[in-house]
Amino acid sequence: VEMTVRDALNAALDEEMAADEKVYLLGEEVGQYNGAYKVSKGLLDKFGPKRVIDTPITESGICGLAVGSAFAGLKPVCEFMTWNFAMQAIDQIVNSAAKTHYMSGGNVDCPITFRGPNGAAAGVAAQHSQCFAAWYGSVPGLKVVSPWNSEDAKGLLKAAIRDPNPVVVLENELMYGVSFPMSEASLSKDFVVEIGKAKIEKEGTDVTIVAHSRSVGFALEAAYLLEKEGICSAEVINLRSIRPLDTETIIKSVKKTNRLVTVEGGWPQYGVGSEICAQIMESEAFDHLDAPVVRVTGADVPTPYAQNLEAFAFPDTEVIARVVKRTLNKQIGASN
Amino acid sequence: VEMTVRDALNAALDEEMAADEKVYLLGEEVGQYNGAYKVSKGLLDKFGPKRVIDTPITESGICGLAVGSAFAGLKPVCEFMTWNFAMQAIDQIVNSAAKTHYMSGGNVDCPITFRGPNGAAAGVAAQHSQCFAAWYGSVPGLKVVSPWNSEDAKGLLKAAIRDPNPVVVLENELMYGVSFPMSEASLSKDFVVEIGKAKIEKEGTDVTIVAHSRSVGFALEAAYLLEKEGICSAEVINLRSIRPLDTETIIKSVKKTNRLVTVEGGWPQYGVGSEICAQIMESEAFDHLDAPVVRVTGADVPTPYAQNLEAFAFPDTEVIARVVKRTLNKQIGASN
Amino acid sequence: RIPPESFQTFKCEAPSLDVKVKKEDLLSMYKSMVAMRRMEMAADGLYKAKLIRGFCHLCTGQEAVGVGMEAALSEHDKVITAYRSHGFTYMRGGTISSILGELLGRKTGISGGKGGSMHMFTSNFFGGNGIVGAQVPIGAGIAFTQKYLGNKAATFIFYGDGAANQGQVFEAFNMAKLWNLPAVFVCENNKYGMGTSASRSSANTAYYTRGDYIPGIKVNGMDVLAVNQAVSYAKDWTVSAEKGPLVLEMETYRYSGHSMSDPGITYRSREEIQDVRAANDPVSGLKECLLENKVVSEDEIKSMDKSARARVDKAMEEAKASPQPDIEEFWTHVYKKGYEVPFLRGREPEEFHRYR
Amino acid sequence: RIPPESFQTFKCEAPSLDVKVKKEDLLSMYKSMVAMRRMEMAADGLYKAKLIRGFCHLCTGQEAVGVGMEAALSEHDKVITAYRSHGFTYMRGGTISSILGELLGRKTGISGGKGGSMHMFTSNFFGGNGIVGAQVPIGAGIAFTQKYLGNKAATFIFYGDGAANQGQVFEAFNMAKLWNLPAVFVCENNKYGMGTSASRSSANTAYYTRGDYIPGIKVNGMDVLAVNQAVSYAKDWTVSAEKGPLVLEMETYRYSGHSMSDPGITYRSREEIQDVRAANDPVSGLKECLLENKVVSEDEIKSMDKSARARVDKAMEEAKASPQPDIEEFWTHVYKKGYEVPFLRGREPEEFHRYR
Ligand SMILES: Cc1ncc(C[n+]2csc(CCOP(=O)(O)OP(=O)(O)O)c2C)c(N)n1
Ligand SMILES: Cc1ncc(C[n+]2csc(CCOP(=O)(O)OP(=O)(O)O)c2C)c(N)n1
Ligand SMILES: [Mg+2]
Ligand SMILES: [Mg+2]
Repeated sequence: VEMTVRDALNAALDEEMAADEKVYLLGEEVGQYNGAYKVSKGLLDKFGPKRVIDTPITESGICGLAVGSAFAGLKPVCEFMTWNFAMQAIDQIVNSAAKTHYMSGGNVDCPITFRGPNGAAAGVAAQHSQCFAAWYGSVPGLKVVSPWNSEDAKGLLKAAIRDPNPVVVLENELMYGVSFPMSEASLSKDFVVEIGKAKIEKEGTDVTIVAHSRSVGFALEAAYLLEKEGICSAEVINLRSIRPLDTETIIKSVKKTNRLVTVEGGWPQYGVGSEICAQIMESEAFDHLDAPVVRVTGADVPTPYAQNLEAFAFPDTEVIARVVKRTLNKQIGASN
Repeated sequence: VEMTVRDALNAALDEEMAADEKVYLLGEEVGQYNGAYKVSKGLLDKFGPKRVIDTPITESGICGLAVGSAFAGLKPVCEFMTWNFAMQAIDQIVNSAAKTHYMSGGNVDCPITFRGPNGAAAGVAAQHSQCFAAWYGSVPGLKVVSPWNSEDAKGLLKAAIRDPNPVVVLENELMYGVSFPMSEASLSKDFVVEIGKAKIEKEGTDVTIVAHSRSVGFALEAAYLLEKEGICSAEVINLRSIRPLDTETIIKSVKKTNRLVTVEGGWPQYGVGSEICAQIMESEAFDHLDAPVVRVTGADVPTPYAQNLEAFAFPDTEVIARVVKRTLNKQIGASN
Repeated sequence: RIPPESFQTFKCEAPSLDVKVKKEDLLSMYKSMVAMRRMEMAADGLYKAKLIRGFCHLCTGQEAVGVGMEAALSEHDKVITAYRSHGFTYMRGGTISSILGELLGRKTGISGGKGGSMHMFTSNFFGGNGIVGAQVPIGAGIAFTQKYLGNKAATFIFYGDGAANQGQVFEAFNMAKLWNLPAVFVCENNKYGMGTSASRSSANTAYYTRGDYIPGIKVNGMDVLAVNQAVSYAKDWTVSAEKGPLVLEMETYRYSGHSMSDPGITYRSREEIQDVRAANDPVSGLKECLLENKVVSEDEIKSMDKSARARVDKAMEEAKASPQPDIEEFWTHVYKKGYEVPFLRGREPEEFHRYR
Repeated sequence: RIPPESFQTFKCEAPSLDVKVKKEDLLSMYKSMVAMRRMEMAADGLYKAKLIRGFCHLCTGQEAVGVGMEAALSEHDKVITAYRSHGFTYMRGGTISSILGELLGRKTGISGGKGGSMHMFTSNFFGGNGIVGAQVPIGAGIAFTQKYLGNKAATFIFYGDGAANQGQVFEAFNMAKLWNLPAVFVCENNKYGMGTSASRSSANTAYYTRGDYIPGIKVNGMDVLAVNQAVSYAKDWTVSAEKGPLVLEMETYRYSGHSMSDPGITYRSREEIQDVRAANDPVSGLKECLLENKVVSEDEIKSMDKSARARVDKAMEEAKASPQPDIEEFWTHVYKKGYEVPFLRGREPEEFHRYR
């Protein structure tokens, strides 16, 4: 069967709410409106207003309330209409949710899931296009996942809800409507994707491309293109988790391919690619590199609205293919 | 002459307020109380309550108000009692201050300075110890500086106030009381330190240590120690700016020393060191590396209170020396 | 004379019900309202033709607010609002073609095509802000600046019924009162924040009373004259009388969906919308008032309507004729010209821009 | 019977002035208050001896609030506050030695030495939160949980006069009212937020009225019986009567500086502090009440005082005798045991901890 990412997320919520009375969903427009992006469609009808809660537009208050309910024993799923708006609530996510278990010497738990679309959508300009993977990924106490396809979406969201730690789920609006095949296993209500494990989406021998979220699709396209053109066989890794980062899988791949390109939609500096570079540098994979790691990222500008400008703001298949080709021609120590 | 970092910051504020009527200071306790850490001592008496404004404890409101006043033509210096509390206002810093000039096609300016102590103090536990260098450093539209000594503090804060862009000044509470010599030039009211230029604090030939803020002091101590022990001659670079990052200076140094260690007090993942690694990897310096770049960072945990635990949370001279020694023994391609 | 129901007050006197407006001002208001509506209809069409991307929030039904306000302000007064900004941009000096150009993402757009629907600015209008509630303390800061500089100018800070619950609003109230800022907080209560009705989002829907220590007035926001009267009153209050902040609640209605992607009829009935349109439409209301009072004839109305349509059509053609922004503009305005960082990186190391 | 000035109300009736307390409860309150004060004095001494690091916020002068509250609550009720948390922790079941141990950063500290002064928790006390205002929506969430689970329990959410302006407080008010949560918002008005007096931070210092649509009561927070009465009333209101949220303002006073680094006399006079101590001290107040009403004799008082001192001294010795936390604790509780990430990194690549 095929399923859209939206339906996969919906199924995850549905199944986990059915399985555990303590799980509830709150957020702006999640109930009567069925979700700003319809992710929670039908859940209000099914679970009622006690468990699917429309909130006022007060991110910090909602988030604080959700965190408090987690401290007190519930398992909230706190939806942000987009992660941009969660900047108003980031103190609650970081200072309250992520740190309290530690500060209390383990006396207070915080089993909460924060979710919503992250990164750029189409034509929504600078205030609605930011990727928060690296920010949340830097915070001990949080786990951070970033699904790409429908299986990821369902399995990671379910894992997040079941995890007794605060988990940040970074979805992508542009993926909600995209359909992907679902394996038999993934249709089960017992299906979860382990947080912290990357997935090799395509095997290859000449270069490794690591990506998360929507960029995985571009990376795969680029890989198939390069293969078709007879240029190389690229291995594509879907990170799935931003924290913990599955460096092991990347290292193993790099040892085989000897080349690495990272891809993400966020800003370049202090980003996901930067961390991967640093970890590779510090690992045994480093000695296996035949070319320096190269980062493909969002451009270092606030997102412009106009379509022709916006096109330069985010990586696509063509950019990835170009960079991979260049990487194949590089050789460490060679001067070029 | 010697001057504490606190007095240097105070002088910067004093001079810039005297020079430009549009510059004003606002924040919690900045006036009557003379600043929670006494950085603004005497300024209320000198400039009066119109220009030194005690605010309620409402970070997001204060910050939004300051940003609005910058849009409308003033040059606010917005003090956060610590940068931890600015998480409540980060949306205003990023979405309003950093992005509006771009979104408006240049129609709206935002000449504002955000400042306050960043990173860990002593014994203040997890909610009061976070370093925000990498987060703000990732945001296009912002400039981010991180002074270490008194000259840095004075020169960078003055440069920040004069810059017509939003600038984030990350000070360090533990440095406020530390005295440093001030050059003749730095005592002048015309003294500024250019944003975006790192400073070589100590020349060396065998390894480069790059650090910012308080870590610069540890890096220097380690360098002198290693020199005294006859182990190596380390070059120490004080980053001064987090955004833009002065990669040029680092590259030049690495080309000379062929080894690089980065030092910071923030969490390791997606941090300042990660970005430096990535940029070195992508630069021509890469081919000059005789050992992989190693990051020394804060530990990947929320900061514990107890002294013996806290001691493991942040880098010090000993850790830096240990890592530098190890780096000196590493050789790319050698298996160890 | 406007009806007594035009105002309800909280801790202050009501504005006078005796309205004195010159004929030319009335005509100008009518023209603005018609043009504004036409402009939004043009935007609606362009969006449906897929020429506008992303979000697009129309102000049809709410025209009396922007028009009545502007008629009471001078160019020195300041205004700020959220993302439902086309009408305000127009009233504050933005040309229709620059607004439609922005929506189309063109070079001649008022923000050079870089902001889009939500981010438009003029010299006395501070946008066009996308984060619900964030514009409120920003507006207080603009008011603060007027006081600091000794300008005799009021700042009008708009926010929605949904936004009215945001903590920042209360933080701004507090500072505005403590520091006696010339700030007028205007809650544009159009009954819904996206799909959430006011009573589902707000424990107190009498928004004009929510300033606690700040007096407030509820205004019939469908009547351009009532709006005009209230805004004049507020300006006097805060500028001439230096009485500090004031809250205005403009009771109004949004005809369209929240944004173009919202059909706008899942959380309210079609009848509800029809009823407002039939009984309370601000454009028809003013039209009838003009006709009843014999200020203008049916023919004059028709000719004003026609010329508004023609203006918008012409502006639309102009906007469409504009090219997309130059690619170099991708790199401008990240920092202020002359004060940039040395270079910025694009999507990969070999895509970059050097400023110096 | 307590004086009528004990309460001022906003949109609700006052609690009864007839106080019925059992002798043993009175004695227990007195003992708690004396112990609490002693404990804070011990903390003061330990800080000055440089055995406590960082921040340390004492509650001397404010003892009646915590003690009067606890006497009206059951173990099912929940409490949350900010960083001025030692007294509440004690009332909510934390032992004095575990509190002092935490301040000293010891293994037997109530948070294992990992939280320090600001971060202490018990099974029905949710801290001990360092970010001004953040605990208020968290408290609303705790109340939400009681309602969700059908528990007959009230949640008392404490915040200061300075914190009362934080936007989050109003966001929490709104949700608590909309959803009729069993939440009691308690503003502990000790007249200052750090060096800022209430009237310099708050446009409305009648904190009990700032809930707008939430009724409120101002309480003489220096009188443990008034506090007790008001808290009982509030509990009934929100739990038994299911009337939703309530705001209480406890008028009280902080004797010490804001934290140990604040001498506390630059923004207020020594006389001001002395006057409160002399006329209004909550401990002396209860003592006099006990003596006047002949509940106890001077000797009994002395013996209670002495035994409180002895208890605190003993607890202090216990705390001091505790070792520092084991170094392995550095790595525990970042994530819940059994659900950690595979490993965490220390300060350099070779310092790390593997969980599996
Ligand atoms: C902080 C934040 N949260 C959520 C959103 C998404 N959002 C955009 S508009 C809106 C509804 C606002 O309603 P209201 O304030 O009544 O204004 P109206 O749209 O009716 O003019 C929401 C939830 C946002 N832009 N910013
Ligand atoms: C968000 C935030 N801003 C600032 C601070 C620093 N700070 C700690 S306590 C305090 C004063 C709070 O005063 P009040 O709410 O009256 O409580 P009190 O200390 O009097 O108990 C301030 C400004 C903080 N911890 N958190
Ligand atoms: Mg609305
Ligand atoms: Mg106080």
